[in-house]
Amino acid sequence: MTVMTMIQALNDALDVMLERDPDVLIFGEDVGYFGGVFRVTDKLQEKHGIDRCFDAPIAESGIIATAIGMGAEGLRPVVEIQFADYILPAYDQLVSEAARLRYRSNGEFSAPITVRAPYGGGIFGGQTHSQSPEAIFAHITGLKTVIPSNPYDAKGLLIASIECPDPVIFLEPKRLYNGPFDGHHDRKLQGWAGQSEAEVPDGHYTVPLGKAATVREGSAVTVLCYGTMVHVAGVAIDEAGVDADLIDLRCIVPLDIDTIVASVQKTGRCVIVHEASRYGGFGGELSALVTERCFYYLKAPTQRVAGWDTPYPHAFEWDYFPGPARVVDALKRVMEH
Amino acid sequence: MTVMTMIQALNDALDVMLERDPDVLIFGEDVGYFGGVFRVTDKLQEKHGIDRCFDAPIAESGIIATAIGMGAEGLRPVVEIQFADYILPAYDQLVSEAARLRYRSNGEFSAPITVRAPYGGGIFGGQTHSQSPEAIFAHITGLKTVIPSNPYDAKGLLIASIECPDPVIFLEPKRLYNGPFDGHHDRKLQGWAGQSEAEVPDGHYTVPLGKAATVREGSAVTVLCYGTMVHVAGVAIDEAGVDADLIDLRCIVPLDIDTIVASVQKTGRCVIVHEASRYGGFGGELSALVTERCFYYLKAPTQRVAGWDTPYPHAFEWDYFPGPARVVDALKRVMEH
Amino acid sequence: MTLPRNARFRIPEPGGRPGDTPHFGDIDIPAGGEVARPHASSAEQDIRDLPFTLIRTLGDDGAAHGQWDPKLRPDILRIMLRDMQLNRIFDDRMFTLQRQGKTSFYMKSRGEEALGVVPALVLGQQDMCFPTYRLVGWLIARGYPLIDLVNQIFSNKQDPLKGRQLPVLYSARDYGFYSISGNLGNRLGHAVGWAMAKAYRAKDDIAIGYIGEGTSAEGDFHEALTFASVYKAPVILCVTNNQWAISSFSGIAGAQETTFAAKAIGYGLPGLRVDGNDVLAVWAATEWAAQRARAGLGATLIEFFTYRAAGHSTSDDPGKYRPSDEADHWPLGDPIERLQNHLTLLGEWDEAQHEAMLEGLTKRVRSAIKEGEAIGTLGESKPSVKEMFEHVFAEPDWRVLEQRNELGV
Amino acid sequence: MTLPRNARFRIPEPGGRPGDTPHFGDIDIPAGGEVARPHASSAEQDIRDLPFTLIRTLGDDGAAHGQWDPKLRPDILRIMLRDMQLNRIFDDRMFTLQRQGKTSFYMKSRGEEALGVVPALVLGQQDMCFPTYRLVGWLIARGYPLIDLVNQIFSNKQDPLKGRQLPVLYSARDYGFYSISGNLGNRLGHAVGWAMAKAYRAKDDIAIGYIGEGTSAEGDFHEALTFASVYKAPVILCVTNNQWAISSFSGIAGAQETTFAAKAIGYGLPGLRVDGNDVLAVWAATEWAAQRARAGLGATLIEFFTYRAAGHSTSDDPGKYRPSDEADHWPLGDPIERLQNHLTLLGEWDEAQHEAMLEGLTKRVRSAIKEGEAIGTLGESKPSVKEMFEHVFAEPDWRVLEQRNELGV
Ligand SMILES: Cc1ncc(C[n+]2csc(CCOP(=O)(O)OP(=O)(O)O)c2C)c(N)n1
Ligand SMILES: Cc1ncc(C[n+]2csc(CCOP(=O)(O)OP(=O)(O)O)c2C)c(N)n1
Ligand SMILES: [Mg+2]
Ligand SMILES: [Mg+2]
Repeated sequence: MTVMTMIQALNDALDVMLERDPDVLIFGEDVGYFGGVFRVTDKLQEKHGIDRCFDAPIAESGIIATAIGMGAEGLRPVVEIQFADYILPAYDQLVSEAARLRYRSNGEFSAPITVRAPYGGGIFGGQTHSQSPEAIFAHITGLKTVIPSNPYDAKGLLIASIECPDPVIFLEPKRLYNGPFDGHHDRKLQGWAGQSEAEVPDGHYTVPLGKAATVREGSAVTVLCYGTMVHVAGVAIDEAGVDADLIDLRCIVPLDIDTIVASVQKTGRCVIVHEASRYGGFGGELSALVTERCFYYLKAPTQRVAGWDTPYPHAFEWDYFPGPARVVDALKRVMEH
Repeated sequence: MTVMTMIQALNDALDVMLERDPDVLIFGEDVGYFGGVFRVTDKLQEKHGIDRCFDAPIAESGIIATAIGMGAEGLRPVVEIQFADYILPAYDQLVSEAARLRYRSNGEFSAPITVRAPYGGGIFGGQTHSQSPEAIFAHITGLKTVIPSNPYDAKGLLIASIECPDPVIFLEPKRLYNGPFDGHHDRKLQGWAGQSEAEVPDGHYTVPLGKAATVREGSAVTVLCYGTMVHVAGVAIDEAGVDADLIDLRCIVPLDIDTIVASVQKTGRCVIVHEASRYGGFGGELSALVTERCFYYLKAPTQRVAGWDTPYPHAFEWDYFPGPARVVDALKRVMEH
Repeated sequence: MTLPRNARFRIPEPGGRPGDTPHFGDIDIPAGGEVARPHASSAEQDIRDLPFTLIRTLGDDGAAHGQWDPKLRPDILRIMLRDMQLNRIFDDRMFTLQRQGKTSFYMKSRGEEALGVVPALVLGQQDMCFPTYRLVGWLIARGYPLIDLVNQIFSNKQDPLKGRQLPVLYSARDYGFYSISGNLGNRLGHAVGWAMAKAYRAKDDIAIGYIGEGTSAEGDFHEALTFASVYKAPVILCVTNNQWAISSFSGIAGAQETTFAAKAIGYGLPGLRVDGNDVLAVWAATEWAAQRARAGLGATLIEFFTYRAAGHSTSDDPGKYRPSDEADHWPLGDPIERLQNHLTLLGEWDEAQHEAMLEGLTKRVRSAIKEGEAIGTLGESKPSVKEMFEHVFAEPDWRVLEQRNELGV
Repeated sequence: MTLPRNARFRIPEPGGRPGDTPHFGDIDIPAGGEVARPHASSAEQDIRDLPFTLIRTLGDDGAAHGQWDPKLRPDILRIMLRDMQLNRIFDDRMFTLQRQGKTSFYMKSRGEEALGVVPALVLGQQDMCFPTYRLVGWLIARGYPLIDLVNQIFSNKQDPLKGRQLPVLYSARDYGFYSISGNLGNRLGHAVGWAMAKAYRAKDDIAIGYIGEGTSAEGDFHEALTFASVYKAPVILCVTNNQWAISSFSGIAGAQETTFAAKAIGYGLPGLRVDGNDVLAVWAATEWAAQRARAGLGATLIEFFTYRAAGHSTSDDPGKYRPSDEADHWPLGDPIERLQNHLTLLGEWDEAQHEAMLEGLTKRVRSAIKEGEAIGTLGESKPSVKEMFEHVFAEPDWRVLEQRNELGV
């Protein structure tokens, strides 16, 4: 058991898997000698050899295509896309190839690849270093999408993703890399040290894909969220003074529908929070599922708190970011019913 | 006024705009001399000259990039992507460039481009000639998405799209090209002749972007749909014998929220139908909006009828396609409440 | 200085359109044997002229000439002849069956049969082919059962891909044939990744990937070449330049400006330009590139110069955009006829043998089709609908389970 | 035959890592003036050697040599010197201000100042530049107000892009400078489209687009070159090969296999490889390519061979991946020093003039920054929050209106 930041936990997961499975290899832009712009692959090349962890050309589609070919052969490539915003050039490879290879070949070939990408906002990264594209993956049959919110989960989910025989999009909320973040950007920041979720077991363990975590239990309202928003929602629940079930989905696909339904049927109210723009975001799917499965339990209309329907703007980081104040508003709104 | 198929109506819209505006030009794979694999650009090169309508390399990203550069300069390029399935290689150009150019340059540059693509299933096209990717565009701030369901709308909406100063994704339900299709694939097919929506005015007219059409009025349930599903829903309403408002959204963005809300507040029930896979599809957004805005009017949980959460399978076309039987079931389900 | 618009903005146009006399521009065709064969370990900078010529062995006299002649035994030549002919007969039958509504779609390889058949014989059982949809010749040469092709084309109960794929988009791992999809070009990078995986495992196996000349305009082509070059992947990357991409002639992909083989130079890779209708040249070039790859010298780009003698697919009518007799004017002839002539010249083949072979192959095709028809043509029989829900993931999730349930299968 | 893994699967490595003696491989550097200048109307096949050499004019003696010497008047040389120096002083100040928290991010052009400044002077006011983030020199040379740069970098109330963009991702249509975004490489195709639009309108204007050598691996690079070649677009496409892409040396983009200029050959385009730290060579090459483009002869690919003398950005520490003194060993020197030497040799410049210039420029930068600081550094002032909702579309839709309302702005 070691206290780790999320970066260290992810690095440790990769280290464990490189050690354990000779079929695992890592590549991506700047991940080799340098260890990645966020240092997630730090020292892995030095420790495991240049052919286990190496730099790739700046060609996201080529990175994914190469990984698919390797995966079809039987390797377990783990690739990094430097920012989730830059996964888009590879979208066709992910959708038309990785996601569909098993199905169309009747299981003859498959793409057991893991695609890691730093994700989300809150770091003054402007338009193209802040986006949250999970919705464009959730809709794609054949892809799994994972979003951890703390070091313990990050390591366990990453190992589970690498071991998963299906292609996994692994989105790492970069704002959480070095510490939890509750959206109060003007307050003193804390690191991961001292947080219980930062206590990371040594060696191999997994957090299963498709199991949500109930971060806290309550009876008046269910809050569904993932990534950075787990921390924002946590503080907002306190500030609103509501008795909430706080559910960290951890995986968008596969989704832990049972946990969601059980909670909303218990509380009768639901607030959904994500950083991505609201319209067409994954919150719509969650809201629809809740309506379809819990309609007669609902005391209030399900509310979504999300990024505005504008591109992510540099100077307006905190006006755009769905911070605690907006979550509190939504909680109060549903509680009025 | 001429009776036209949807192909002819689209061809006519392009012809009108080439005639009217020297800044309009058309390119795409096989659209030039040949007139497009679905013949939508038939004779346009011959009539307007090779520099107004020409073939492009098989490079969807390059097609969109070139169009954006032309659009930024001031032209009004209309490009064809041969199948909506093949728009994915251009997704990054559409999202990161076309959709964001106006915003990030504070209006100095913009991308007034129209991207046409045959779309949807029902033609035994298998996995990669049948998909309905509207959800991945709906989520993108800065893109408009239009889906006509008949020749009259097709022409008017295409002209409106070309004249629109924003980038428009124009998805053409290919199953409707030569006639309406209600999903009864085993019955005799009819052409567009004899259909009132196939009476197309000569010359220039527009159907405004963002206005839904109420195809038929009723009081017991609202059906929200677009494209081919407008026809499927029409026959299903008859077969279910329900008194339904049938709303053809026509545009996914901008969405005619007022028409939707007014209808659901009137009927108290809502069924949403689309061809795309259900999970993370645009139906989720519609369901969420209906819940948020009409909760206290709802007598039953909003239902979605959609493609299954599998890739589009060749031999199982009619098992996959959300045909009348499944829509009837959903209508009956909501009416039970 | 005011140039007219057309001096600035050039839209390439082909040599002929319907009604015109076919014309292939100024194709420079060296005689068989004219181009020297550099050693397979040559440095790329020493062979930068190769992309601008055309490697040929079979001369107008029907004999094999020059250094690229692989000097094959006649029995190998006869195998190639047989497999190419089988490919053609099968294609012709299937095309007809599509017209009869027995399948939804078909695509022929006419004129390009050598490109599937020959490399299938040159390369090893452990090598993997990343094909296009015109490469059924590979499967035929590797002995893939015709009945399995037929069943997939009919999407019937015995379809090996369980009804999930279009006809012609085969997958046959055991035959070294990677899964095709409708999305053009995407799989060239998979070939590179596969080859890197083999190299990573320190195995001798290599990969061969194909892409159409039209599709070479896709960005994925460039990325595949870049990865192949940077990591010295043991892979052969082939552009099948059959002059047409549906209705667009090769000039729309840049052929008026240079050759497709010349693209190799931008990656420091050897580029070969090969008469794709000359089986011996195809054999020799494939072997040369395979030697390099297995020797750790990395990738080779080969342009196979050929002609799509049929329509693009059953959905296409080439008479709408090119002279109807264009195929007859193709200056490099037909790969089957040329091989037949060559064998005849060698005294290893005669008309009677050919007739007998045709009859035998026609019978084989007929009987496979008959067998397939008995199982069912499109719509007559199909795999269990529950197959629609299989293999989305390794293990189905609740959505698939619920929906399968909802559909009652 | 069993090759070891490393003989099959090669990961390129740079000449030196931290602690090593800097080493740039075997760069072949012709003397200034050694490379002949073909006529600007030359056919591509006659100049296929150019991508493999290096066009230079300024010799070790500081003098200009050979046919590529554009023979510029001294006052033009002094303008280039001034603008490059202003670029450098501005960069240095901004870098420091980022460290002080006055902005979120900054990127320098050190060592590459010629690539923005010189083409801005060669090309016309109606030509459009599609820049990378290291091209602020263009704006400086075109007289874009420093205060506007500062305001954007501070994202303050007067930010011309209203707080929507990162620092350094400028847009300035009136100065012939296209909007940059964080997504690498995407805009090369826009340059081609823009150029085609000008050709379509039968105008003389052309476009110039830039891409980093690392980014040249993106598929969009290939697609832009393909479109430029096929349609003979009047565009200049430039690869700024500054040896590094963040921590990845140019070999990861293929530089060990060939030159970036050689990629031109695959499209039948002329490819020039130019000493990017030699302002006269940069001038001459740009002019040559512009002449071709305006004459209807289509596109040129230019590789500017240079060196990124600073870190990638304020987020980067190059000491982590390359020898800390690598810049000092760069064999092609510094563009500013080389021009200064040249002017001095011509008797058109001296130390005192240089000192006075530095002082004047420093003052200009200081005063612009002061003015910007008065308006506000990052977070001190910002545009109205309602700007967040503007320009999503030409006309806002209900979502934006409602949300603006919800936020109360
Ligand atoms: C990404 C993508 N874009 C477009 C298409 C539509 N399409 C199918 S085949 C074809 C032409 C391909 O031509 P070429 O690459 O020359 O191959 P050939 O058919 O000649 O063998 C096109 C445009 C597609 N299948 N995939
Ligand atoms: C599509 C995309 N992929 C990755 C990145 C992250 N990134 C930013 S700069 C950079 C390196 C670019 O190197 P190069 O093209 O050589 O340009 P230079 O910085 O040297 O001028 C990378 C990988 C990005 N911004 N966009
Ligand atoms: Mg072709
Ligand atoms: Mg660089």
